[in-house]
Amino acid sequence: MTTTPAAGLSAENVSKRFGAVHALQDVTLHFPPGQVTALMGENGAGKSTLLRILTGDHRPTQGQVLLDGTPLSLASPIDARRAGIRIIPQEPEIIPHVSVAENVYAGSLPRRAGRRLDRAELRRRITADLARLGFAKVLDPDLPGSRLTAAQRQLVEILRAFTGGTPPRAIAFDEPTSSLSEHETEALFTLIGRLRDQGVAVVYVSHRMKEIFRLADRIAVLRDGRVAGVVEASATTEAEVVRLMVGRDLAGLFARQEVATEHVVLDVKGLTTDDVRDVTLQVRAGEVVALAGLIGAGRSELALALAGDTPIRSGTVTLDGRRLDLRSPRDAIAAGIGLAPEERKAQALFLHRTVRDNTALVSLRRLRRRRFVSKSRERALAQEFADRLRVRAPSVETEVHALSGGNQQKVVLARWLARRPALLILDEPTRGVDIGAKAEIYQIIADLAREGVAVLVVSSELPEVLGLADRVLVLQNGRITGELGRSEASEEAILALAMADDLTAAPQGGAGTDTPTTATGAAR
Amino acid sequence: MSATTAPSTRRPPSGTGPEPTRRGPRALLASIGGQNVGLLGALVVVIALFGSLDPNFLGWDNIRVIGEAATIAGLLAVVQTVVIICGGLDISVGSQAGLASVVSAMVFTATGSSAPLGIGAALLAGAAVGLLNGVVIIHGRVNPTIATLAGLAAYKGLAQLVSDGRAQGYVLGDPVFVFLSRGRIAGLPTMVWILALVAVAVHVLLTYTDIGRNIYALGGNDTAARLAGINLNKYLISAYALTGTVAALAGVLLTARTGSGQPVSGSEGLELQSITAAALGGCALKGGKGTVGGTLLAVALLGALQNGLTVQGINTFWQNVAQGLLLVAAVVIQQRRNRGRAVGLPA
Amino acid sequence: MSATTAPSTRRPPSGTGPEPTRRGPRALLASIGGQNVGLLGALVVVIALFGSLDPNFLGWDNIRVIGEAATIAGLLAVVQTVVIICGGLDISVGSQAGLASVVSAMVFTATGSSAPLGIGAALLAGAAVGLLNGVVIIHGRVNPTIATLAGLAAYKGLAQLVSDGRAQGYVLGDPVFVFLSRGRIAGLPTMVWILALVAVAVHVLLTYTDIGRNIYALGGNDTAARLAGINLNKYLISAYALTGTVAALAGVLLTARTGSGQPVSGSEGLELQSITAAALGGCALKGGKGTVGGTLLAVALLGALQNGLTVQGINTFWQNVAQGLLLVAAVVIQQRRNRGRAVGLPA
Amino acid sequence: SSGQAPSGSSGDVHTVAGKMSLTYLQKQGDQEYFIGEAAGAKAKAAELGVDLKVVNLGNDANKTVSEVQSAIAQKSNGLIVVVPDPAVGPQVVQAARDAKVALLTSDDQICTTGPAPASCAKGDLVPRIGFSGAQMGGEVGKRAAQEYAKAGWNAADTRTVSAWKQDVTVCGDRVKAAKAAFAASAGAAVQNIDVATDNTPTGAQDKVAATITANPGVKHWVVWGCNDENVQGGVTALQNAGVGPNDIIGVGLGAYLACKDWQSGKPSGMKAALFINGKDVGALAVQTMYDRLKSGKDFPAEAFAPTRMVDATSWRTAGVSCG
Ligand SMILES: Nc1ncnc2c1ncn2[C@@H]1O[C@H](COP(=O)(O)OP(=O)(O)OP(=O)(O)O)[C@@H](O)[C@H]1O
Ligand SMILES: Nc1ncnc2c1ncn2[C@@H]1O[C@H](COP(=O)(O)OP(=O)(O)OP(=O)(O)O)[C@@H](O)[C@H]1O
Ligand SMILES: [Mg+2]
Ligand SMILES: [Mg+2]
Repeated sequence: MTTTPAAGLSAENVSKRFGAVHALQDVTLHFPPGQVTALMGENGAGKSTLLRILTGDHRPTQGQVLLDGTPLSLASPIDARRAGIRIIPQEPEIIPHVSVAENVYAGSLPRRAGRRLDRAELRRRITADLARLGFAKVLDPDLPGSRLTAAQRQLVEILRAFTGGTPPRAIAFDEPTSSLSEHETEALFTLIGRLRDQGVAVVYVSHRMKEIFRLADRIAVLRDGRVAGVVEASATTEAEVVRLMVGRDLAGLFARQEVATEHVVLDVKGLTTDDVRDVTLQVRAGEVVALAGLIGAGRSELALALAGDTPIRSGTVTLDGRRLDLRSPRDAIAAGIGLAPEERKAQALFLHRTVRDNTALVSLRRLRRRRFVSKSRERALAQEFADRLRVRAPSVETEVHALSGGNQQKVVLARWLARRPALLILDEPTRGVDIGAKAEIYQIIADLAREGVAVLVVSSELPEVLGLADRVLVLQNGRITGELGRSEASEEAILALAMADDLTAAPQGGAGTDTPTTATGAAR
Repeated sequence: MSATTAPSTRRPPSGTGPEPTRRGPRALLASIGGQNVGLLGALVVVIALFGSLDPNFLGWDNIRVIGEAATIAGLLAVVQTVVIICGGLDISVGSQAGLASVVSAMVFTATGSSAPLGIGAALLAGAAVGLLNGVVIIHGRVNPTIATLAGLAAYKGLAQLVSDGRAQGYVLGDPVFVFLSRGRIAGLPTMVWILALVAVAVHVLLTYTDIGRNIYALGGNDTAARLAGINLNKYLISAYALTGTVAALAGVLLTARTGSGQPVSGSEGLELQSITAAALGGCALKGGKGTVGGTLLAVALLGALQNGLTVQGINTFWQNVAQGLLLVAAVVIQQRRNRGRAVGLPA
Repeated sequence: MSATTAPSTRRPPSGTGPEPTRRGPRALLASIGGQNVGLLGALVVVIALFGSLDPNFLGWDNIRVIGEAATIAGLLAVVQTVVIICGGLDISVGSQAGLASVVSAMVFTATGSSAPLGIGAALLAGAAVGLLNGVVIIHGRVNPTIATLAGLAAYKGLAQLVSDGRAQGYVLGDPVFVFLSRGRIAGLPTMVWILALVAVAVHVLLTYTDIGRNIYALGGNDTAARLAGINLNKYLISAYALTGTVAALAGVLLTARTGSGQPVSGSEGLELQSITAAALGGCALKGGKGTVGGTLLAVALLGALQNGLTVQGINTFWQNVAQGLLLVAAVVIQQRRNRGRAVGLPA
Repeated sequence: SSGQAPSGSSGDVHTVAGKMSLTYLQKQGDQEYFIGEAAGAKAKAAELGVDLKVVNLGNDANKTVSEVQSAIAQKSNGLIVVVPDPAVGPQVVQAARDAKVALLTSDDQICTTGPAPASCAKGDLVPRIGFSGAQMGGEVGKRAAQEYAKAGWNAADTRTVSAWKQDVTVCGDRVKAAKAAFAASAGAAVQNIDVATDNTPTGAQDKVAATITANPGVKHWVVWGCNDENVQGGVTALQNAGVGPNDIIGVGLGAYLACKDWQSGKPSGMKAALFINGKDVGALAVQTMYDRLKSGKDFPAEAFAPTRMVDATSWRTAGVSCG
């Protein structure tokens, strides 16, 4: 296969070790130009590591990277960039105190003679690019990076990939849609299609099967750091890909029975914060309620408000019949509310602490005697959840920064699943989690519900919403625009409610700088 | 709430968005004070207070004195700002200045009183030492704090070794040095002009060039910058080299002011002063944030305060207490204005 | 295909086997040195070098001397470690120690030579000052660097004010103070025991209690800690109060060593020494990382180095250079071992 | 104006008719001796009805220039300075001369024309009140030699320790003088050990302790240094190392810490100390400046306040105040 120098990007006999961990072993893969090659595999299979090697961010322990048949000396990302290779990393990297515009063009800011920054040109470019890519409505170019939501951060990364001067030769997307909703995902696919037509070699990593089959020409599967197989997308099925990934068939689709009781655990009335207006909702014991909506609809804000971290301007929150005065997350946790937040790195993880530490943090009260924490009980707890969620790490004593993205996400979930609060709020719980583990997570959520826990799930992945929820509340613009029971809920129905405003009401604040109509175009 | 820009998107009304460019008269205010209202307020209070207690305080003569006294620390604070924005720190600036001071005087003497050679040698030495800092930090992978702490000791030792620990030479027979130390241009001391020039240059670099924006980027998030193809190493090493060079300039001015090359006296403690000014001026020690304007405001505030306290004949002990209190007060006011988070770490 | 383990279970082959902490000799090594191999190596080199140059260096007497000399800075380094893990910094520790030194001697004298009252008053004063630091930082939302820089000046001024800038009292007529300064238990100086006790207590706190977990958590990621329900404010304020108390203990030892309450002399510069030791010992100045063991190792290294250079009669100038070089060398070795990132910011 | 005009006289200075304002600029203003000096100066100023400001210069030569300029901008009529480093002298002289302000120095000398007072023509020295470093060091060395002779020690198993902060020029001068005086009057060649300290008691203690390690065979020790802190730290280190008070001759400089040992009534290695009364110097300096500005009386080239060598028996009567 590798004898003829092929056009496109290839990895040849690449191995990568991190201490004792073999992240990649003898991987040989070819990414031809003008094609989208999907890279799949379980969490920790080595996908991100391979992409990092292709883009010069990691140095392989062995092997080499070739572009159009010539070996590249990828001493640094700068060399890779010069060679025309780009990456959208799994974790969006945002520069905090700098505007969205500068974030997007960092490293290639427009300039006039003498390295003078051309602010007018910068403004023109960002406005044009936002309009062209259809993100004008969801991204304010003047916002500083520190104030972006997870989805907005991901959009910035995507913009970076599509806005360089010359089109790249090869481009790698590492789970670009993990916190995007349908609408933006659709826009992204159009863009990727355009790249493919321009002859760019596209590498696409995702755990969303539907996307893969929509987008990919070929599917390469990694398992335990080795190539498990490369197949043509048109000639394979989901089941086969899953088999390649996990080495076995997965049990049938997850199906949940309703176990909701009459007991109302969470009762929210007229809750208003800076971004959420007049929200009234109830979650009963044993019930799983999903919050759906587009980017910026206010779901995460609502979740944070219930967790005590966003000031509540008016309205009441009642838990198990007790009215709560939520002034900090401590109050919420003490009352029995747990939130697994949306952004694992920024809001949840202690990267330089172990899996054990990270898992046990909110359960320490249970694990300590006097104030001394029993390490063995702590370890047992962490081990239990690491096993159940299939966390792939050398041991629970591994520091979290050495875990793959999906495995980090599992650690965040483990922390809150282990605590078993009365009300469990999960914001995008399966971001970046592989199919096998997803099923396991759904199962745990179902188990918790059966034990009487009330669960509130925020998710942008509609299949997840549909599969998991007893009831779906749709938010738009900070308000609840509709409620769908299990039987009424469908992707179309949810989307219709999520974009109700765009279809009916006239847009507010016409003085806005940039509101081209592309955004509504997706409402087919 | 305020009618700045009609928020077509759903930005929260409590939006404190201080950051990117605004236009009109507010832009001017923003560029001078903006988030530095606390500092500006403190400066006004200090000036009003000491001015009313002693009219000489506001006299042209005294303002000149304040300016001259603040120049050396001010120069270092300006470059410290750059290094801090980069996410680094340079604790060795004082020692670098001391080394440069000695070198300038010794080369001056050795070359038969050639001021250009003395000054040139000092600047070269400063650049070299700064470069060394950068190389140790980047290629030795030593944390900037430790590396420059080591530099603090090592360069001081070096300055003492070459000078045998004593003041060197005497430069005030030379018109160049006399001009540096006592000259005036348009009524302002030469020293103050030098500070102004360096500050403006660095400000322009940071604000109006892509180099400057890259510096903010790499200080704010080094991974993002690396992936964006910014050559971090080059920038960081250059930042330290720049710092070394400007520290050397400060050393030359030290020589000019004191009349001879001082290995330690006059440069010890400058690191703390420069970091104080930068931090007070709004630099985040984590990097990615800070402005030359803010730093200069802090330099002015500290300078005016120190001078005022001395003018009032307040003894050192009270001066220390007063300085501590004012430092805290200025920041508290600032924080109240910017409405920092109520719960949790204030940083 | 290597034949590791046939993955019959769903657990991946490199999966999370229950493999807990290592046992046996490796565990010991890991707990002492572990990632501090660079330091350990440097310590061995220093000891071997100076020991071979002068066998007395390794004598029991000299080891005692090193221990005593390192105690005061060591105490401060231990608490500095806690503050740095919290993501803070305390630049005022030296001034706090000076203040406590003066208070201990003055209260001792005023109460007709009551050592318990003198010491108690000093510790109380230290706790109060530490608390004040914490409150200013948390409730005033002042950046820790600035707040404690302000404290550096203010508490020094306070110490000078209450003492009128002079050494106060004479305590070495009192057996308690004599015991603190010259006493021995089991052959080791009292001072060294005190350091050991404090270090062990803090180590236990950090490693074995939930308080310690929470401290590492809030320093590592304050947002995440807040969302995990940790009361950041309480922890941070407590950390500063602890620091104040231990700094006061250091001040009491200072009084015992010098025989009188010293407002400034002997405590100035301790902040830099303690930060140096903590940083060299592996504390990340961003917070969330560091160990008491690493810090103590660094204290020992710096103490041995300083003593060795003096034993060899090397003058200050060379001492400075040597210290700088060693500091860098230790960290470079460490980084090479830990294989830091090659490109970009090394932090 | 390049300021090369010789003469330390302040010929241009006019007398002051109204309220007189003076500035006393001191190096190391938070050190005990200088605090006393400031107190003496203030008391005298109050007595004379003069407005006096005291400024602490630390060890900062640069700050010296700033503060001199500031004082001039504040319309001070006369400046009394103790410079942290004599090299800054010409700058100070120049500034005062340009502003036609009277200039007097105390404690340390400065030269009008160059950085080194030692190589300065007599006429170019600025008038001074105080003690000379060399003179103080000389007295310390002489007393140490007397004590040494009295103790009857053998030169072979005796060492002298000179402890000082090596980058402080005036410290170097004192220690050099002490060595010379000791050598001249001890009648035996005793080997000397230089110990670099930071001029604090704990710093000196740690460094001298290490020095003892390096010299295990030595039985008798003679200690002097830049100030009382150094000597007291050194003596404490020796006593902690088990050297008996009778095997130590510590000769302090300042007496403010030595007196604490003597006050306790226990035998001490601190055998004597040169009592230099800062109060007297401060008061004399202000008086001299006052006379110059009020009545045009010329400065004397040099005026000395009395110093006294004190010991455990004589310190109280000499007026040493022990806090
Ligand atoms: N910096 C590192 N240090 C140590 N081990 C690492 C490091 N980065 C990755 N690994 C390990 O390498 C293996 C592959 O990780 P990688 O991030 O490539 O997985 P992935 O396929 O991208 O998974 P995911 O779907 O969860 O993102 C994992 O076992 C991970 O723990
Ligand atoms: N830290 C912040 N600073 C400024 N604005 C914010 C911040 N966080 C959220 N917002 C704004 O609040 C609104 C609600 O955001 P929220 O994150 O709750 O939406 P969401 O429905 O969870 O969508 P997403 O998919 O983006 O997470 C958005 O308009 C967003 O721009
Ligand atoms: Mg990945
Ligand atoms: Mg969200």
